[in-house]
Amino acid sequence: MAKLDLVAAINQALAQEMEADERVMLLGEDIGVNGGVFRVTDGLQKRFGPDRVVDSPLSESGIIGTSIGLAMAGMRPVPELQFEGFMGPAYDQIVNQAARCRSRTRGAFTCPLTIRVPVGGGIHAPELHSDSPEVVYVHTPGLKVVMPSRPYDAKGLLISAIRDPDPVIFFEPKRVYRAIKEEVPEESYTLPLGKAQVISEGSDLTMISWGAMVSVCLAALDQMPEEASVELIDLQTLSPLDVETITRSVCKTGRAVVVHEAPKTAGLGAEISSLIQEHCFLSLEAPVQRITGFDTSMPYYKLEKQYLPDEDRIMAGVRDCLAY
Amino acid sequence: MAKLDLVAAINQALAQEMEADERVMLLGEDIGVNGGVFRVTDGLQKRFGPDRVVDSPLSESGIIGTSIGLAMAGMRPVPELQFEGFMGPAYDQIVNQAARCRSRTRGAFTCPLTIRVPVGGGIHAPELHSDSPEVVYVHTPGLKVVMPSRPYDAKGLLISAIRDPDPVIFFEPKRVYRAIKEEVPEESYTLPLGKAQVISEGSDLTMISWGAMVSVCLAALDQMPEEASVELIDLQTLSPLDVETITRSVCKTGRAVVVHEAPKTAGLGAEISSLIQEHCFLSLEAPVQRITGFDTSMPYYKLEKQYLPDEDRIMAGVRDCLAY
Amino acid sequence: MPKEVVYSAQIERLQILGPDGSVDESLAQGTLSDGDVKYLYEQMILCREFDEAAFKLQRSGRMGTFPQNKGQEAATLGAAKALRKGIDYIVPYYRENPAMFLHGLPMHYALLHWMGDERGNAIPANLSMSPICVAIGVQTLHAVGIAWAFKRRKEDRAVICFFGDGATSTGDFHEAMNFASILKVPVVFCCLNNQWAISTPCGHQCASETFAQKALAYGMPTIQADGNDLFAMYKVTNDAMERARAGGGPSFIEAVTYRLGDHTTADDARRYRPAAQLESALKVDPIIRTRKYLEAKNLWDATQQAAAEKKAKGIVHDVIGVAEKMPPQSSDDIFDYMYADLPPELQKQKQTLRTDSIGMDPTQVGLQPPRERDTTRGKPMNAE
Amino acid sequence: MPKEVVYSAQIERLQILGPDGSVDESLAQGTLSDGDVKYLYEQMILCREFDEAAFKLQRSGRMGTFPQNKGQEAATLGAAKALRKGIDYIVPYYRENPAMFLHGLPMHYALLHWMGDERGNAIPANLSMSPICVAIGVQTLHAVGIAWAFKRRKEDRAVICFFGDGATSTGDFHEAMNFASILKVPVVFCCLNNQWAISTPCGHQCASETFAQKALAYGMPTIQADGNDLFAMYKVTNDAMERARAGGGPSFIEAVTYRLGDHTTADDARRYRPAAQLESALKVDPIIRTRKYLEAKNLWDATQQAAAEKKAKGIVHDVIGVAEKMPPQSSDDIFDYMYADLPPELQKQKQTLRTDSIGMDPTQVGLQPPRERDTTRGKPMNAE
Ligand SMILES: Cc1ncc(C[n+]2csc(CCOP(=O)(O)OP(=O)(O)O)c2C)c(N)n1
Ligand SMILES: Cc1ncc(C[n+]2csc(CCOP(=O)(O)OP(=O)(O)O)c2C)c(N)n1
Ligand SMILES: [Mg+2]
Ligand SMILES: [Mg+2]
Repeated sequence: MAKLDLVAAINQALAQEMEADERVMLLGEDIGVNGGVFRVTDGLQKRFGPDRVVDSPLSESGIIGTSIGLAMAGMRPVPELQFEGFMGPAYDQIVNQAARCRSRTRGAFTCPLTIRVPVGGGIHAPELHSDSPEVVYVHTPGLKVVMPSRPYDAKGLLISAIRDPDPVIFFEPKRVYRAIKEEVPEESYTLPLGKAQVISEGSDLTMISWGAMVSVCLAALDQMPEEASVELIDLQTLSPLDVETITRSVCKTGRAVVVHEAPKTAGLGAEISSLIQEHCFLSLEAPVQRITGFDTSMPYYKLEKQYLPDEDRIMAGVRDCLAY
Repeated sequence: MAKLDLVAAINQALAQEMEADERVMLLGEDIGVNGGVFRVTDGLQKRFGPDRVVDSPLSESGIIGTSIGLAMAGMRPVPELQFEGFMGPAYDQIVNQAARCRSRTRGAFTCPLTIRVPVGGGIHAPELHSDSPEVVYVHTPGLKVVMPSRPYDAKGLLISAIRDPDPVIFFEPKRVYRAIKEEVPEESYTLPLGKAQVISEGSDLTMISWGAMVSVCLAALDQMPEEASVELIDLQTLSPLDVETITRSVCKTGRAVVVHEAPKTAGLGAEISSLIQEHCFLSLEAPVQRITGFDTSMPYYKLEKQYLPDEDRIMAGVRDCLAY
Repeated sequence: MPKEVVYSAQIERLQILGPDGSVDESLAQGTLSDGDVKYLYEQMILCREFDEAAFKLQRSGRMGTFPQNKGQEAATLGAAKALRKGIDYIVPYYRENPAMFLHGLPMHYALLHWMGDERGNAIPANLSMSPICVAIGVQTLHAVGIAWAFKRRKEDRAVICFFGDGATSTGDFHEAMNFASILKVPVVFCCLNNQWAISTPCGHQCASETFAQKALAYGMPTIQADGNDLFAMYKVTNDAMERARAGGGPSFIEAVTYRLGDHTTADDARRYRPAAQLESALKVDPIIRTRKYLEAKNLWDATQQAAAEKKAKGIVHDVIGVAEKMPPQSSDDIFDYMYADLPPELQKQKQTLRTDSIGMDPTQVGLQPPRERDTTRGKPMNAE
Repeated sequence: MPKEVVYSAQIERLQILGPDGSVDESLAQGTLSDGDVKYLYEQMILCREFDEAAFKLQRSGRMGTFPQNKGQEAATLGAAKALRKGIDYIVPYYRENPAMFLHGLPMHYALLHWMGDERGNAIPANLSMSPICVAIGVQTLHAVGIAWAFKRRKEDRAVICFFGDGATSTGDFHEAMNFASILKVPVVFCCLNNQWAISTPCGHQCASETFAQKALAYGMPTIQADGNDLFAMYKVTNDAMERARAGGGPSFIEAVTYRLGDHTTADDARRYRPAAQLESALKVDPIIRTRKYLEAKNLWDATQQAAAEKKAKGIVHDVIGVAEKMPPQSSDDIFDYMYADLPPELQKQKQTLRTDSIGMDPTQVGLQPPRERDTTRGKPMNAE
């Protein structure tokens, strides 16, 4: 089995789905000749032609709006938005159009599209290239939201997303793009949407995270004293949330911390904390801790390290939670 | 003192601020000659002229984007977006530009603008005219978010918002526009942003709500058995949240329900529930209940009554919470 | 060459049927047959009747806000006539019912939509149209996407997208025009310039002399037509559709017409519209013009008129009956169309019609005494 | 009149200084003086040196992504020269450093911005410009708003807004053009058509023959200029600014130029750009052209060139020193500019640099034993 990084795993998933299904097509800024600014679509235009891997004009609303039309008319568009900071211009088409298509037409029209978006901080990028807006889309009924933390998952989840009959936002953590390499089967496979993964078992505390923060959590766990037995959950799908996996774990451990990059207030950590409270109230030994970005704009990159949760902040939060 | 409805109270606030400060100007679709689709700006163009009360073209991003420019250049624009469902096209300018203006320029530029937006369901309006997207803006650092529940508060809060040196989203619950009349002082006054109001004291349970749902909560309270002593908090400002008022109350009562129209998942109720848990963990007798819209698109109006939290759903949630 | 002309353009306006009902025979050649005009005229009467009935439904509290097409019948129907039923595709906004009806949409669907019932958007699968769209401008992009799908699949189909003068101010309109022209997809942009966007006169919506010239920004063929002229509308649309089908890419049409009613039933145009303007517009009502034409050609008389009006009334009456007799949607419908497969949390919400978690989970509902805190669990790492 | 022309337009292209350095004297009349050209040429050398140094900074890991202006110096500086310092206002995108420098921005601000330091955006109050803008198109609306404020306050000032060819595809560009033309505000839209938007050639960005014609959609005066020609750029901008100041409203300029570098330092143009295209573009490098002009007029020689290059190197070296020697921002700065008054929650986050609530509230931090449940509180209403 080949060892692939996230970029290569996603590239492979895209290629295999295009191979398998004529209806699948890609569009976005600079994804064709240039293979995308992160090279995720490298080689695909050459292989599938400029009609199926389309360099679009600089119009995010246009990319998503035309994708909706394509999807309504039976295609399976996989648009890319170049950075999460440029989802803004497409927000209306995503939230007010794509997400509502099925329900407002009572199923007469559906909107099977998969919006790929590089997300998150940590790569010393310019402004609006390092945000974590996932909760906005989790709050939007009608969408599914996926964010893998590693290559193997990414491939299987992306293939599932493309085949899903409803609109999916597929966030790709930039910081992981080249950071993790692992064995990824050559053949096509799917992983179910809506399922979280317990990536390390434990009995004292449940740590919940997703995307690039999963690796940071793992690094923090490595530093944890032996006595502390932490269960780490990688959500993988942010909407719908896998409430069962989360709450089963926390009802067992009695303590939980959520780690994410986005600002704390009304971040996805709030939903998870609330769900845990609602479902595990009598088992909770301490308040659910949220270890998150601050309630500030994402700073320019000189200060992004201070902004992003790191091992120390995670350790401190876990320690206090365990000691509560 | 005159009895004013919400529309009249807001109209008065706008007129007084325009009178008091040359820099204040209004812009939006149909706000001038027509006085706005809800008549909130009625008579203002006649009084202050078409250069200060400006009928804009049909461009929400344009309305907010030019307002940002006006604000950067020292004006105090008060743009109106016709319905919350049409904030979508302006999302990028609001979230990625207005909200970051001060921080990305280290204070060299500020963005004092007040975006007025009719919000929420319950008035039998067409699609995209009945949503409750407030949490999206609460999650956005750099913005303030206000939603009054009644005329007196609306006037004082709007005047504060217009004078605030930072961007404020001022949500006006449509369902309240003509529903509540109360005495509103003729003279100009302000109410502080960031302060919640305890509108009825109680000892057994804290109910937290805002906007049009406050009246529904009050109606539910009227039906509550005498023995149940419920404290009702009207948030008024949604960002920044008045954590102290909320948590002081819940640490006293030990139980809390949050009521809002927006979908449950990652709604503002999640943040409030999490905050309560974090600050009142040892006093909590029951999980914080969220009584909210469903995790569905806002249905067309034939089913909106089923969607919106009503007295029965509130009563049931409160009863279960008290009995826990 | 220090100074040279790098671009020049001209835009034409077409009128075939004059306000007095007289027709330019040479231009009319090969457009609408007598039968076509009669048929479309009957449709106009039907749609006008529908509008009046809808107005009354709203006023009597039996329907929500409704936007009448009144005054735009020739523009809508003339354009729609140029489409092949079930093949070419209509992407409407909210005011173009007549086009949807002409292409097979059961009329009660439009009522359902404005009665706050999503079933009005459940376009039958055999029809070639998308549902009413309330958000201004967004559908122009969908139209481009649909046309793109046709092009990709090499289907012999073209799309027409309707929108108002106000819609041209939106960013989405611009992006749609740009995408369409780059991709050369088979779509026709039909701008119904009815002079007003709610209270905003078209002269305040933009500073350009015409709406037709907006297409020049995209190098797109464009024309202005008298929108109250069935013949002109048919002809310019037919030309544009044929160009689209032949691989010639998108076109733009500005149909200059007039909104005879209020913006919607929630609006009162007397607040902003000069009475004189409405009065002169009433004189060029497309229905009157078309009738003049038919009468001048001896294709129509008072008896036929009475019969057509009676027939229209009957149809509309029945349609209202159908809409009002629909069994009400159940609250299940709020949930059942959110996803192909309803996620577990939504299933719970659907079953309980509650969101408060105690109420949702029967094992929790205050029936069980609070459990004792479990103190046997693994000790925190920094406990003494 | 069944068929009539309702609109026609022509767009001119202006070139004053040819690629060989020869000038059309009659057109050059009243534009740039010899002194102006010399001064601007020195600025060009300085900016080119700045670009090269920035490139090296990035390559050696001392700076993040950087977009060079390289190749666009004549367009930027020619346009900027038409502004009155401290009066007229510059709204740049991210590639127009030379205009900002010309109007007083200390050069290290631009470095700070790309070094990931917001202080690069803290434009000194006496300058008349907004900071670098990374999101494409958004600033065109801000420019209109700023111009609107000038108009409302009857200030004798006009705004120039810079953006690329790619930006014309955004909805915001469209809305800005529309607002500006309706409001007749004093703003000049200066489109730097450098042929590429990252890897997208301008011919794929839109289907129109020119970018200049985009302005026709708004009834806005428009012209195309040779963007590598200082004189033409100065002239068209000056005309447009004067029109703006005189109350004549907005104008559009398409400056046809060429991006000689990669899109940014994160890009590798060899992946998509034909080598031959770059080669021929290098031949019309505006710096070479301007130097030819100066030399032909005996205003410039090799000695001056060497001196100017040396001076530029010195300045840029010092500027880098200033940027790199800035004391680092503290993490307080993440918080201190979010609001005029920091809300209580943010104060806590700032003080503790934590978001987990136990850690933030010293009274909670695992120091207190869990309180007993308080059972004395008011009984629930439906308890037995
Ligand atoms: C994005 C958006 N903004 C605002 C509105 C509110 N609105 C509904 S109709 C309308 C005017 C539309 O005018 P036009 O496009 O000319 O169409 P007409 O109604 O005249 O047929 C407005 C502003 C909307 N529906 N969508
Ligand atoms: C809204 C938005 N979408 C995408 C990007 C990513 N991006 C940065 S520069 C660029 C190309 C811009 O091209 P152009 O406007 O021609 O300016 P140039 O870089 O050529 O000067 C793109 C797509 C962005 N910054 N903003
Ligand atoms: Mg109109
Ligand atoms: Mg460019």
